Amino acid sequence: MADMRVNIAGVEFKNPVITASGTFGYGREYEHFFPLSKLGGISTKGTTAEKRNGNLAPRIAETPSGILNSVGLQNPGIDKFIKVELPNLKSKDTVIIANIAGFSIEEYAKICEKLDGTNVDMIEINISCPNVKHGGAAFGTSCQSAAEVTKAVRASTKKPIIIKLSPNVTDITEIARAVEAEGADAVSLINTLLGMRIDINSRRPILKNNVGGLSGAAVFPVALRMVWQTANAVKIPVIGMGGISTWEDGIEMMLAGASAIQVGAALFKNPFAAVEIIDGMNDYLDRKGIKSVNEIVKKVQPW
Amino acid sequence: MADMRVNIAGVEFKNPVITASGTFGYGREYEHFFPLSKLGGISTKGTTAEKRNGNLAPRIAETPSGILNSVGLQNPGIDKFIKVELPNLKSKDTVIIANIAGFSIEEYAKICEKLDGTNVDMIEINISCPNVKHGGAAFGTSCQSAAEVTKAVRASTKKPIIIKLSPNVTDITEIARAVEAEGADAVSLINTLLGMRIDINSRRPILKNNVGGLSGAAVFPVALRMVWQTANAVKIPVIGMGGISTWEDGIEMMLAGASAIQVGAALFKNPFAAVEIIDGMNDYLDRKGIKSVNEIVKKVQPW
Amino acid sequence: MKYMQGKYPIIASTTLAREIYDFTVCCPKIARAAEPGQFVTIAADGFPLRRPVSLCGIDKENGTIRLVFEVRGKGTKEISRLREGDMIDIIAPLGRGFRLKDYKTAILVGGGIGTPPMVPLAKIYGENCVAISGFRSAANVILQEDFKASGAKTVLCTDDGTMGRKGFVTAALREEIEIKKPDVIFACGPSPMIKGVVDIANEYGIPSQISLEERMGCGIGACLVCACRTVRNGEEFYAHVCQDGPVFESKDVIF
Amino acid sequence: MKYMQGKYPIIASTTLAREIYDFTVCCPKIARAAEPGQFVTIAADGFPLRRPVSLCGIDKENGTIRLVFEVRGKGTKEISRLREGDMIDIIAPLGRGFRLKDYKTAILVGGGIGTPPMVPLAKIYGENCVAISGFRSAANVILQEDFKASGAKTVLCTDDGTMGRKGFVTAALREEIEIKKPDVIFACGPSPMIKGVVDIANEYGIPSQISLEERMGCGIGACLVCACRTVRNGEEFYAHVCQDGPVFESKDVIF
Ligand SMILES: Cc1cc2nc3c(=O)[nH]c(=O)nc-3n(C[C@H](O)[C@H](O)[C@H](O)COP(=O)(O)OP(=O)(O)OC[C@H]3O[C@@H](n4cnc5c(N)ncnc54)[C@H](O)[C@@H]3O)c2cc1C
Ligand SMILES: Cc1cc2nc3c(=O)[nH]c(=O)nc-3n(C[C@H](O)[C@H](O)[C@H](O)COP(=O)(O)OP(=O)(O)OC[C@H]3O[C@@H](n4cnc5c(N)ncnc54)[C@H](O)[C@@H]3O)c2cc1C
Ligand SMILES: Cc1cc2nc3c(=O)[nH]c(=O)nc-3n(C[C@H](O)[C@H](O)[C@H](O)COP(=O)(O)O)c2cc1C
Ligand SMILES: Cc1cc2nc3c(=O)[nH]c(=O)nc-3n(C[C@H](O)[C@H](O)[C@H](O)COP(=O)(O)O)c2cc1C
Ligand code: FES
Ligand code: FES
Repeated sequence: MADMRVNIAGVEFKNPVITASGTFGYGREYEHFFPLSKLGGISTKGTTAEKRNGNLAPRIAETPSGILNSVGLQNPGIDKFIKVELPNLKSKDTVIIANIAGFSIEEYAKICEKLDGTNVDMIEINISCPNVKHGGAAFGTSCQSAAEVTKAVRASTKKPIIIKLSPNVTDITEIARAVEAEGADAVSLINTLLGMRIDINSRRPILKNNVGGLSGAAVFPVALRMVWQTANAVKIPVIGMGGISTWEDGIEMMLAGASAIQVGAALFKNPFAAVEIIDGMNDYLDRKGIKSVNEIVKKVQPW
Repeated sequence: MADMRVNIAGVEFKNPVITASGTFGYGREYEHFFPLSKLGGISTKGTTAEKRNGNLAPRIAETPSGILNSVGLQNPGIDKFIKVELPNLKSKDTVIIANIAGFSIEEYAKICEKLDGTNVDMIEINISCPNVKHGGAAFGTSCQSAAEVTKAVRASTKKPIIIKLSPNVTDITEIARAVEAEGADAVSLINTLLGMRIDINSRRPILKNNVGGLSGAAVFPVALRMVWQTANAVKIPVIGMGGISTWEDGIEMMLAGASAIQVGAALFKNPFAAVEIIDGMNDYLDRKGIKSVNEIVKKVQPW
Repeated sequence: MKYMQGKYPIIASTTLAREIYDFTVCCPKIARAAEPGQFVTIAADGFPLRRPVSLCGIDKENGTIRLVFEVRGKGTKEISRLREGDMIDIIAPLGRGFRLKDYKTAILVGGGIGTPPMVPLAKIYGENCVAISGFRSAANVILQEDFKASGAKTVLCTDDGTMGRKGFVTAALREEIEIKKPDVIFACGPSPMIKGVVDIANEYGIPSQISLEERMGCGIGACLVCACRTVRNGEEFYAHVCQDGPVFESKDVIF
Repeated sequence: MKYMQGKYPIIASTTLAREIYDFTVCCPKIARAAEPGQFVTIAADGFPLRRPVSLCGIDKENGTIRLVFEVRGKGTKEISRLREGDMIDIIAPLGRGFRLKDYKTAILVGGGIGTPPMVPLAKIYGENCVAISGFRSAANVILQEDFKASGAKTVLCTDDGTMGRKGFVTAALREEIEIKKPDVIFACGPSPMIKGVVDIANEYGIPSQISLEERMGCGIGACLVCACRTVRNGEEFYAHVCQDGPVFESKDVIF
């Protein structure tokens, strides 16, 4: 049994595997499959200041080894999250990361202020949601706006802050450096790649939102590259995600430079994906005689 | 039998299916499977001013529904192309597109000048190769440098010019508009998405170049979205590619706004992919009672 | 247990019509927990998303469930390759089924591949229900023997009149209501049919429940992709087909 | 015909050792055109790239070829699921094989899963060759009966001495050369072995040909991914394993 604990910005995780925001709700559904205490952490469904219904369905389309989603941040609003969901989640013996999104810098700051008074462990700031018209991704695609959001949330809470980056940019390391400079405690990446599918009979996009975010195994090589680049560009920890489906993927992602990983779309096919990844990574470390999972972080040797 | 002919910048193709640069060499190898005259066109292996050996192997890695390559523009140089390969290709009764790449704006211009005196049908300017250190992708990731290359090649040849765009950018429509403004006759997209894979036993990147370009079915939804956005942003024709593997993909791509399509990585698994796509698209048009393939271009109806 | 994931043996497999498959799966725990109107999601080799399929039969005694599905695209094609003796990877039972409350008599309306979820209802209501099914043509007709065996009055319609009566289920529904007004109407099928059924039910003031389809991710209510516009507490609310449905009271649904 | 793609029946299938499979495929046209040292690429369901596998047998009379491969990763695992009677999707024959020129006597050196391409050579050279094979351990030994049946002097080495002589093939090679210097040495196996064999061949001034491996895309010379550093006309040139190889004259290869 290898030591699977990792520490991100002062928060200890019992293992490096976190379920990704938006794929795991507020934890209530997957609990029917396994105790949530098995997980390193849970990043909750992206929550906004007010409750939102999100986009019209269909909100999902299948692609080769991937999926497109266009949920559009359906959520009950931050107050209900704090009152109803957080107390339940906090009883589950796993790290709780509140994933939040805003439509203005003020909204981001306001939500963080509200969370500051709670016992949530960390806040993940989504500046990369491709599925809402205003805000969302817009903040994540320029250094300036990414830095501004970071500055505002930094000022409004003492909780450790993770900025979640968009892959739909020319140079993700620039954005990572910009948010690091404004006091982000960690970055997480990647959010989804903007994509599309069309029904060739109806000639309509399959998603009612026309476009959606691509995730799942298909994006893994892009995510891995971005995590490697980012881990080499910033000093703060990098949380890697995007297409992780097997324990081998988890090892690859940590070798590339991720201090912890998130698992999302893979859960849809295999609800046990995250727990199987924890077990598989642990077995790998044992087989290789590696004592702590921290020893593999960023240990890829480039040619 | 539907009318499959398309016309791009004054050049008539017998059908809209072109084999993608770098996956089809100079046409000699696939000829053992089928006559090249079946194809709408051939985009030849990226050719530079001088001959190049390219990167060290391994130059390919498999990913879920995709592949990474890091060939790095191995080619015999433009003079040999013009002397040996072009005469052979021009005897094959299909449109020949010379795909070229340079390491300076002068090199791009010089190659185009040389091609101007030949009977090549079109020139595809690759400003998006992610596999060479200097130049290549760098030109394709800023509007300014993309525009400069376009301006230079436009001045050096009367041949129709296709600018091949990189998907590794925040906003591909900006780049497309910039090259349109400088006189590009068409744009083609997407080139490969930068990605990476790591061998978890050796802890080494699988590619000797560390990173490589992702293509194949995995990228199709991203390519489709970018083609749709670009077709809505420029007036010049858009040639769509990226992950097209079946005739259904071909139809989707044309509905999204492509006036012609290219097929690359799919050939590796199925050498007949391009010809099967031609047949399948033709059957679809017949079944739907559509007389000409041009009638479906950009006919997606967004919600 | 609410729902579970596992690989279970297919103990019988037949085809009911061209490209319509009928699997009997042995999974006692699931069968015990399952209710009419609920569904399963089936993993298809090589595809990232599971395919939702309704329960066409729940045999609690023998510990089996029955799945009847049509090959529509690549995923169902892959699933159709499974044979007797193979294991099928499912998550079940999922969603909220039909709410029988104290409805004594019912009319069941199934259209095309929407017919399967009506079978368990027919088994429960027996003579106290009328099972109306509609299909495009004789070649597409399925499950009529099952309805008859349950004791239900069985009415078959085909669009082209090649079997049963010619015409849509809505005409038959109107007739059956005129003969005897039921306590409730349960329906599943293509959207235009559902809409037609609900309009008639409303006209006659009969409560109706409908089983809806939507593209799914997780199938359990976590990913929120399977939204369905409903009214809850007087406000518009996007419910989720996999968790709040697939069966909804039609009065709650915004069409 | 240079090479072709098709689905051909597997008419016999066995396992030679743990996770080492042996398929006989009926494809008369391919068998007719094939030469020792050439290879095929096999499509694996669900994987975008074909897997290259050497010809372990070419039976022009019966129109069959033989493929012996080890399960290394997910693609070969998928291919190993094929059974007698199934169709296998291959492109063949590919690459340049061994150049026998007028070499009268040969030593064949095969290491591990590099042994299969030596079998057709042994069949040609018969008593005029020595077939040296090396494996990690007794459990990994394959194809020794085939070498014996061809009439070749058959030398078996295992790293741990659990079968045949203990030690690497290089020691055995040196001994066999000392006994009788061959006209040529043919080798296939892991890189360190190949390097060792070539060094010895050079030492004794014996021409040697080696079969190399590289990750492949198209398999036919079009995509240029399978580069191998060679010298051509005195200049460094990146040749391609799938087209210029897999067999190279070792003097042309830059190690
Ligand atoms: C609650 C529920 C119960 C169902 N019960 C049955 C049943 O008993 N028998 C039956 O034959 N069919 C049933 N369906 C429809 C069935 O799920 C689809 O026909 C099937 O998912 C299509 O998959 P495919 O691989 O054939 O098509 P593809 O086009 O390859 O599917 C691509 C994606 O779209 C989804 N999709 C496509 N059509 C539908 C649809 N109509 N509803 C939901 N998702 C869809 C697929 O699940 C997949 O994720 C049900 C659907 C739902 C939501
Ligand atoms: C010319 C040639 C002849 C060969 N002959 C044989 C043979 O007769 N018997 C046999 O068992 N093996 C042979 N190999 C090796 C065999 O191709 C690999 O073991 C196999 O491709 C691994 O695939 P996988 O799905 O098991 O592994 P994965 O790791 O899933 O493969 C991932 C990708 O890497 C490629 N790859 C991985 N290892 C190798 C390798 N060593 N060489 C080339 N590509 C690789 C795969 O083809 C695939 O594209 C030969 C290779 C070459 C190039
Ligand atoms: C259905 C769905 C909903 C998502 N919602 C959110 C969200 O609310 N906030 C967020 O930051 N990311 C969201 N994401 C992105 C994921 O958290 C993750 O970044 C992405 O899916 C890549 O990981 P994966 O390939 O493992 O799914 C969502 C993804 C999916 C598939
Ligand atoms: C092995 C390989 C080599 C390539 N070489 C070139 C090249 O020389 N020039 C170029 O413009 N694109 C090159 N490409 C990119 C393709 O032309 C195409 O843009 C990309 O692969 C996406 O299409 P696909 O998914 O159909 O392969 C190459 C792609 C591959 C796989
Ligand atoms: S499919 Fe995930 S919430 Fe319904
Ligand atoms: S694999 Fe394509 S050139 Fe060798």
